[in-house]
Order: sequence, then structure tokens, then C-alpha cells
Amino acid sequence: MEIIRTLLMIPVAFLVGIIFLGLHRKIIARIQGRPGPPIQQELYHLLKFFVKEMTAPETASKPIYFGVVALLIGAWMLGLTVIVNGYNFLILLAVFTMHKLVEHGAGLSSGSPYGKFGGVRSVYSTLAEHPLFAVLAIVYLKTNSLMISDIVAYQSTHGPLLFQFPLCALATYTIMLSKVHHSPLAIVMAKDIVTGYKTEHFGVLRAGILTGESIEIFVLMSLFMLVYIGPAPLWGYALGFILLLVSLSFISALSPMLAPYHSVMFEGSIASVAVLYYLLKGVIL
Amino acid sequence: MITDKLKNFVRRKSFHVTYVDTGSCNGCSIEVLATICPRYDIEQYGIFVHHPNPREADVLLITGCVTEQWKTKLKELYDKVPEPKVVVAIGACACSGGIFDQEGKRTHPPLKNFIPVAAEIPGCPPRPSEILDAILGVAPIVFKDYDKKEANK
Amino acid sequence: MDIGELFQIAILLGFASAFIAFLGFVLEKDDVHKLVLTDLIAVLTLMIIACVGTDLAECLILPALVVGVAEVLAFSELAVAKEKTRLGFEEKTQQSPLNIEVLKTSPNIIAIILILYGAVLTGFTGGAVAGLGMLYYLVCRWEGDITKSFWEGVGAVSGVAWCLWIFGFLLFFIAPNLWLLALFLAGGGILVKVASKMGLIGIEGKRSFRSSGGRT
Amino acid sequence: MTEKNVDVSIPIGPLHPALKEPLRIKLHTEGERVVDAEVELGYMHRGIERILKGKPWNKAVYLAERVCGICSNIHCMTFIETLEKISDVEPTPRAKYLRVIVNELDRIQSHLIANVSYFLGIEHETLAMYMLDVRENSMDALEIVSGNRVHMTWNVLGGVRWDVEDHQLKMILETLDKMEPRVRRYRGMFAHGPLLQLRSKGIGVLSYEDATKVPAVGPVARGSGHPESDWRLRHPTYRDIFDFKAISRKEGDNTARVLIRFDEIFQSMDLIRDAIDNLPEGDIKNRGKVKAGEGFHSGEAPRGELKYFVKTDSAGKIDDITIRTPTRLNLESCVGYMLAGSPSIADAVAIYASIDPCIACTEG
Amino acid sequence: MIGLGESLIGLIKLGDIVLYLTPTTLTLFLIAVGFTVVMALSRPETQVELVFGMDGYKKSEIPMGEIKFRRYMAIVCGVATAGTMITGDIFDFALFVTLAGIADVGIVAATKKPQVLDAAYQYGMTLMIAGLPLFGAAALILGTTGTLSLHELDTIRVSGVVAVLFILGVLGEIGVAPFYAAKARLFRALGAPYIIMIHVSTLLIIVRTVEIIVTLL
Repeated sequence: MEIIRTLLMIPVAFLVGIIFLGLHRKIIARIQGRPGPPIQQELYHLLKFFVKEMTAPETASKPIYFGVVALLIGAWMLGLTVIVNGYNFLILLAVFTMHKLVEHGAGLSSGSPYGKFGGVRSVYSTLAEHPLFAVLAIVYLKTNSLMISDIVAYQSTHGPLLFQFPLCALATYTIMLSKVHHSPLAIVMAKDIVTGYKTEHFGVLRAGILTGESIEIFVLMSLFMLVYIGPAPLWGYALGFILLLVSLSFISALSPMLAPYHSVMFEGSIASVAVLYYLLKGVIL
Repeated sequence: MITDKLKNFVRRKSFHVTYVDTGSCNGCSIEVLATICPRYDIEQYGIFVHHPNPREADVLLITGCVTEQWKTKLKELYDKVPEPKVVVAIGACACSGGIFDQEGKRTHPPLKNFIPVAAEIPGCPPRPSEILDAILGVAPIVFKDYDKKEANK
Repeated sequence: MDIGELFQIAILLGFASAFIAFLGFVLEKDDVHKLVLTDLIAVLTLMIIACVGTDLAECLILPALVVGVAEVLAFSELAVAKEKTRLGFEEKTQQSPLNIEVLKTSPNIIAIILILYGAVLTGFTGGAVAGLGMLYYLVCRWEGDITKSFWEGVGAVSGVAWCLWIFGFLLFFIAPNLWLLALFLAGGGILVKVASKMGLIGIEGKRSFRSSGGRT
Repeated sequence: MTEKNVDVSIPIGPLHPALKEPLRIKLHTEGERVVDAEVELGYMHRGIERILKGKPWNKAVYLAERVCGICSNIHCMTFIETLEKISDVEPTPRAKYLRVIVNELDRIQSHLIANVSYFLGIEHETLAMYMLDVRENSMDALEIVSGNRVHMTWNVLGGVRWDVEDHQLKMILETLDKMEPRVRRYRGMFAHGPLLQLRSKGIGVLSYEDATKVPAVGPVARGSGHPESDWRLRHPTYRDIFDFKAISRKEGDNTARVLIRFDEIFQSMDLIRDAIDNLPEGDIKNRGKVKAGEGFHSGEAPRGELKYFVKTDSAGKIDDITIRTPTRLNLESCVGYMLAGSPSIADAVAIYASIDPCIACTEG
Repeated sequence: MIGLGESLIGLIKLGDIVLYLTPTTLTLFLIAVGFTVVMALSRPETQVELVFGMDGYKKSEIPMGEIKFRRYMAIVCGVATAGTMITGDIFDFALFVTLAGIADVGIVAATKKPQVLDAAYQYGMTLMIAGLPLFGAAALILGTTGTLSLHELDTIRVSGVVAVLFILGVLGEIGVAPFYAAKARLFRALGAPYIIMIHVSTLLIIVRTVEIIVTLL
């Protein structure tokens, strides 16, 4: 049953994710006062990349160069399994870890200096992003369970956790923000290093990366909704998704790309403030 | 075949554009830049220009009258772009050398001596709408049934 | 005094000393001195583990100690490599690492005593002691050269001794009533084997000193 | 000489998203920090000075204009003014005003595109789009006056190409009125936006002394406290008729350079309004003939001082010509004094965009 | 019943090493093993770098001898990481973490770049110091609760100070933010597969530490 449910959810997650990426771009374009691409544009891009020629640079370390793409898709499918069936959120943390490994591996394996910079930036942004993700563990102290299904069940009796742990919610939101395109925290894909870690991944590989990213955006948004809002009807989730996306797009449109060190400092300070706040709260109260 | 139809469809709907200046006077450059402005908004037609990277390009927009440095690099660049690809020469310089094709020149026009060019837009410089029109006009024609054409070669 | 209280005091003392060592580490600027001070901290780690005071602590100390030693070794190697790359230092003919005057003047009697004592002890420990004596003699005194047959001969002796040891070991299971013979076979075998192996180490070491040009 | 620890040597260009024109900036990096920078030119060298030699002056005007497509008018204007200086031809008063109008319109669009490329450099796409939209208005205004968007060939010996009618002037004024509040808003967004200032303030500082040493010109020099670097102060029309004052700031960082450009846009708008209000009636062209001789003349391009040395013969042909363009100097100050030590590659790209480089000018 | 809400798939007892299989640890273990295999099979990439003073590129490759050494160290690192993921004993965990740390340094120790070696050395210093809080915390857990098994510690609540000491120890050993942020320096060395192994070990150990901390508290 669980397997069937997961398999059914994969195309749904993929389509929702890719349409959301398109919608993200569309909203940014509307803020900029232009018509903007249609919302299915990212899907067209992805299909186009699938039918493009694919070669590997001769400087690349081949197994890793190809392997990371499979790993990215596999990792977020695993993440989707966790979300759909309400498994332990620590596996999601492992999935997120794998995503960082993909960024690093894709960047370093190609032999291009731009990719290398993207990969290294991914490494030190990890130092800030991992604590951000791990902040979710604070929820455990309240609900006494790391199973997402238990956390949802807890909220159905005690109300959304969003109001009890606003700083944790902010941390999770920052994670999402650092993962969408054109966002101020997406330093691994900044313009100054061409396309960052993706520079040398093109053709089918780029299509694979886009697939992984679209499932990723679905998983991260679902995680936010499940952990901080709890049980809601389907339209409630849809509304929540769109609200999240619109806010992400507004932030992406209205801010410049931060310099790498600023970005890491920003994420790091949110994580440390969240941890310290709940630590002190736990000690004093 | 349904797959061929799908391929034609997505290749008509999505272009990644990389812009290369091979020694123009910048006039064409800023007109290309002007195509991304809200008045023309190149992106609404599915043309992506924001992170130009030859590795993911479908359309190469080339301006300028091939200078000494670009003579060898142009071919390298062209080879880097994965198939199927289309080259659009923008401006009089890329088409024929224009005003720079005179005695004492240090350039090697025209562009088509170096790489295959699918479309040429004359003008000094051409207007943004013309550039937009050319990309949208030529790319689908070249990309249509690309795999069949390759097989027949 | 209550044992729990003692544990607390010991732990606190351990951490206090660690804090002092840590201060020393922070104040030190030189890289090599820092390495020495980290070892001090590693020792204090062992002390804290020892505070637990059960036999479990004892078996925890050993791995921690091994890890600490491995770390010190690795990082001192790294420090050397680092300095070499920084100075652009090429590996040239090195001085013998054991160019010590005592090696030439020390009496033979030490080697003899060690070998005799090892023979009395028998077994692995005895082999180690006897082997140490041989090693000592070879490194300090022995002037001869190594031929291939000599090398193979010592190897063969070692092999036969190993067979003796295995045989003695088997004998315990096959014929427990011959335990004394088995014990002597095993003990003598391991003695000869370990001693000869350590002797070979000594020969090899001697030869490498010679070939490196650093006559002891 | 201290030893440098270089982790990665990264090339920016000749084909790079942050560059509009091909050149290669080589950066040695230690971590993210840039420790050394070098620039490699030659991708745009068309040999325009060689082509110009031996051409009759009226043909050379078209070529001189095509040295650069962004600041094309100032090249045309400075070349013609050099010829006028050699041949003792004075433009008519109405032509002087019309030249100022077109020159300042050109400056407005050039400064706008400079700031657009800076905002694209720090990836604030929205502000860049807004400003590109405003720029289209200024391009419309240029098209109204001269009939073309980029290469206008507005200046001819002793005057301008054709006359401007009143309804056209009215349209220009309307366009300016439409543009000014928008540009003011965007200036405010930049000057008070905390994230934008985080990316710009204190990045790429060029000190007053260093700016003197190179010497930097144009908005780069004025951003480092050199108001005297504005050659409009020495230009007869601006000096005598418009009572022109240069703008300068002291910080010398990216913010200063971008804000200088914003402020100069408003200044240019005032100059255009002033010129349209006081536009004298009369001829637009003085008849004249190019004489043999040599001379040099400087004009203030949007990027700084543009210097033409021209030698003509009696038939009106160009014997010898040398063009010194502003980016030549600004690039030197950028690579020599700003890039090395910039805290990250992202900042290095932003610094490069902030000097508003024009490689087509530089290489000729 | 495991407090994390996970079902225990199984325990493998190898003497005093008890392997501890839950969905999380199994996932992490498989990731570590998979990466080690991929890494061991792949050749390093060729880094393209530009040259100052001329128009050209140079390709830097790693010499074969260095590859062998680094591959060996990386495999050690991978095995240590895999062990970290699956062990059910705090003290073993500490040992494996330390081993992974030493192997991390070993991976870059063969490079010839002085700045990378310098960073590795500084990281090594941090690594040695961090042994104190890490092993100290393990000893304190043993001293106060009488057990080192995570399985049993699940039902016992350990004092917060010990947990903080433990976190400090792990953070120091794997060389992240507050102690040694410039570990990123190591990642600029050549040889993608081996360098990624450093990253793999760091990240997976963080994840596992979160799990252990959740178990302890």
C-alpha cells in the first residue's frame, strides 16, 4: 500500500514541482512588469534538455559526473517516500545531505573552475544550512517523536506548531529560500560563476537535475506544511503551497544575490538564534 | 510519430540563448540587451537568456566582425554547444563585415566562413524586435524534424 | 569519602586541567609546540576516561590511546611535509637517524644478557626480549654484510620455528597428555620465530643506514 | 615579494554571463578572496584607427561613431569638434544647444544601461528590468530627435544634421517628465535598499590618491572625489552657456559610482530642459571646410574623458588619428587597484560592472 | 520500543561492537558504503586552470602514486564513516569519528599545495583537542548511566551538559563552523572523488550526531 501510494505520488510531485518552478519565474516576471514566460515553461525546458545531445567533458571524473544526477533524483524520491508515508524526519536530513553532496560532486567532478567554485560554495553554505535543517529536531522535544505522521497527529490535537516554534519555521523557510532559483541565497548558482555547479552538466543530465529539483521543491514545501501546519484539507494544502511560493518569489524578485559570506552569515545566524532561543527557553522555563 | 511531434513541439517552445560578441561596436550588444526589457520581453516566448552558458545553448546570437582572437575560439565555442543548435548572425558586421570591412582592417568577416550560420539579420544595428523575430522564425525551422535530417545525412 | 563524590571531583579536576592545557594551547603560536600541547590534552582525555574506574574503562583507554598516538604520528608527518613544501625542500641524502655515539661504544654484554633472559622466558615475550638483544647487537656491533643465502637461511629458521609453534599448538588438542612437550615446542618455536624476525629487522635497518651513507 | 597562496585561477570571460563584451579577466583566488587580477584584451580589436587613416573626414565621421555603440554620439561629437578646432569653424548657437540635447540624452541612456549592467551583475534583476524599461523611453527620445536608436551621426562640421521641430521638443520634455519620477524612485530603492547596500557599500574602494595615480576618469574618478575630472567643465558650450557644475562623492566604492550615475541622469535632464527652454532660433549649420592641420580635443563621454588627436591634410583626409578612450584608464584602475583584495568573485564581478567598462571603445 | 519512533530492524552483535539497524542508520550506512564504492571506482578529474601572462590553459592532473595513497585514505575514511553510521555504542562512535577525521586529513596530506597542507594541519590540531570533549562525554555517559549502548540509553535521559560536550566534540572532530570554518580550504585541493569523501563523512556524521543527541535527551 505504502509503495503504491509513493509511486502514485512521484509524477504528482514532479509535475507540481516543475509547474511551481515555472510559476515562480512567472511571478518574478510580473513583479518586474513584464508578461513573463508561461508557467509550464520549465517543463518545456526540461523536455527540451531531454532531447538534446549529451556528451561528457574529457576532463571529468566520469562515475561521479554521471552518478550525482541519479543520486539527486534517487535522494529526493526517498525524501518523497518519507513525506508521503510519514516516516522519520531524520531520513529527510540524510536526503538533504545527499543533495549537498550532489552539488559538491557535480561541481568538483567536471574539472571546470566555475563548477569547482559552485561546489566549494555549496560546502561552506552547508555549514549554515545543516543546522537550519537540524533545528527541526527541536520539534522532537515537544512532540516526543520524529515520525512525521506523529507530528501531524500531535498538531491535530494541539494546534499548528507554526505558532509555537516560529523560529524553527523561519529556519525551514530559509532552507526553501536557498533552494529556489533566482533567490538571494542561491550562491551556488550565482551569475559570477556562470551556472555554478551545473555549469558542465547539460543535455539529459541537466534534465535530470531539473527533475530532482522539482521533486525537491515539492518535498520541502510539503515538509513545511506537514510539520508546522499539520492536518488540513487538500485545498488548504494547495493554498498553503501557493502562499509559500508567492512569498518566496517576492523575496527572490526584490533582493540582489547576496555575497557568499553574507549568505552563510545570514543562514547561520538564523539557525543559531533559533537554537539558542529554544535552548534558553527550555532551561529557564 | 508521436515522439517526433513531441520533440518538434518542445524545441519550438524552449530556447536557451547565448550571446557572443566577436568584435562589434556594442551597438548590437545593447540592442540584444534591450530585448530582455519589459517592452520586448524575450522571455515570454520561452527564450531563456539570464545565465548564458554555451553548454546549454540552443541559439547562438553572434554579433561583430570576427576579430583575430575569435578566429580559432569561435569554432571551439561552436563545438561546445550541444546539438541541435542554430547560429544567428546579428548586424551588418556579422553578415558581411559592414563598415569595418575596409582597407587596413584587422578583422576577418564574414562570420559564415568560420561556422555555419542559419540566419543573418542586417542593420546597424537591427532593432530589438527584428532580433526577436529572427530567433523565433529561424530556430523552429532548423529544429523541425532534426533527428530525421540527421539520420538522412 | 563516597565513591560518587570522588568521581565528581576527579572529573572536575580532569576538566580543570584540560582547561589549563587548552589555555596553553591557545596562547602558543608555534605550530610544532602546539602539536606537543595537543598531546597533553590527549593525555587528559585518557585521565577522564580512567575516572570511570571500572574494568570497562581500561578497555576503553587502549583504543583511545592508540588513536591519540596515531594522531600525533600522522600530524607530525604532516607538519614535516608542510614545512618541506613551504620551503621547497627536496629530499636529499639524509643523515643516519641513529648517529649516536653510544651505539659504537656500548658493551656486547647487554645483547648477551637480553638473549639469555629471553631464552629463559620463552614464549612471545621471551622472543621479543631475545629479539631485542639480537636487534641491539646487529644495529650496534655487527660489521658483516648480508648475503642472499644468509637472508634466506634466517627466513627458513623462522619458518621452521613457526611450524614448531603450530605443531605444538595442535598437539594440545590432539594429545593433551603431552602438554609439556607441546608447551616447549610452542614456547621455543615462538621464541626463535620472534627473535629471528626481529634480527632480520635489525639487519634491514643496518643495511638501510649503510646505503643512505650515514655510517653509524 | 610575498608568496601568494593560490587555490584556483578562474577566468571571467571572454564569454561569461556577467560580461556584455568579450575580454578575459583572470583572477587568482585564495578561498573566495581575489589575490591577484590580470586582464587580457584583444577580443574586440577591429583596427579602427588604421581604417580611419586616409579616409575623407565626412566618411570618417561614420567610422568614428562606430568606435562605440553605447556612447556613439560623444565619439561623433568629439571628432567633429576636433575638426572644428583644426579648421576654425564655429557651430551656430542653435546647433550648440541641439548638440547638448542629444549628447545629454545619450548620456542618460548610457548611464541607465551602466547601472542596469551593475544591477544584473549583483543579480537584482527586478531593478535592472525597471531601469531597462525607463531606458526605452530615452531611446524613444533619441529616435524622435535623430531618427535612429543607436548610431545617429547627429553632428556635422559646423552644426548638426537637421533641425528639431517644436512638437518634437515637446515630446522630449514629456518623455523626461515621465522618466524623472521613475528614475528618482529607483535611485531611492538603490540608496536605501539594505541588501543592495550590503552588496555595494565599501566594495571596490578606489581611494582619492589611487584615482590620481592612474588617473581614473569619469564617474569612477568623481566617485573618488575628483569633480574636476568632468571635461564638461572645460567645454565652451557647457562652461559659458549652462554654468555647469560637476557632481562628486568621496566614498570611492560601488555605491558612490552608481549613485554618481543616477545623479548625473538628473543633471542631464535639467541640462536638456534648460537647453530646450532657451533654444535660440537660427541656422543649424555653418558652412566650413576642413583645413590641413593637427590638434587634439577632449570631450566628456559617459565613461569619462575621451580624447581625440587628429591630423588632417588639405584635401580633408585624415592623416593620422589617435583615440584615447576613458575605459582604458578606468580598466587600469579597476584591475590594478580595486579587484585585488575584493572579498569574493561575486564582488569582483560587481566591481567590474561598476566601472561601466566599454571594451569596444578601448580596443578600437 | 525505540524512542525515535522507529522500528529496530535488527541488532548485529560482534563481540562488544553492536550494530544498530534502524531505517535511518541503515539509510545512512548505505549512502556511506555507496559513496565509498563509487569513489573507489572513479578516476579523479582533470582540473582546468588558466595561466597568467598568456592566452592559455593548463590541465593539472594528480600523479598516480598520489592517487593510490589518497584512494586508500579515502576508502579508510569511507569505512570509518560507514562504521559511524551503524554503530550502537557511543564509544565506538567516538572512535570511528576520530578515525574519519584522521583519514580526512590523510586524504589531502599527499597534495603539494602548502596552503592546503597548512589548513589540514590546523584542522588536525582541532581534531586532537576535540578528542577531549568527545571521549570525555562518552566517559561521563558511562560513569553516570553505567552503559554505552545507544539501545539502552534510549530510555535513560542524559544531562544536557554532557550532550553539549558531546556535540562540541563531534563538531570539533569533523571540523565545522565554530571551531574550524576554514575546513572548506581542504575542498579546494584537487581530486574530486576523494575530496567528496571528506564532505560525505562530515555531513553524514552531522546527521548521525543529531540522531544520537535526540536519543540521549
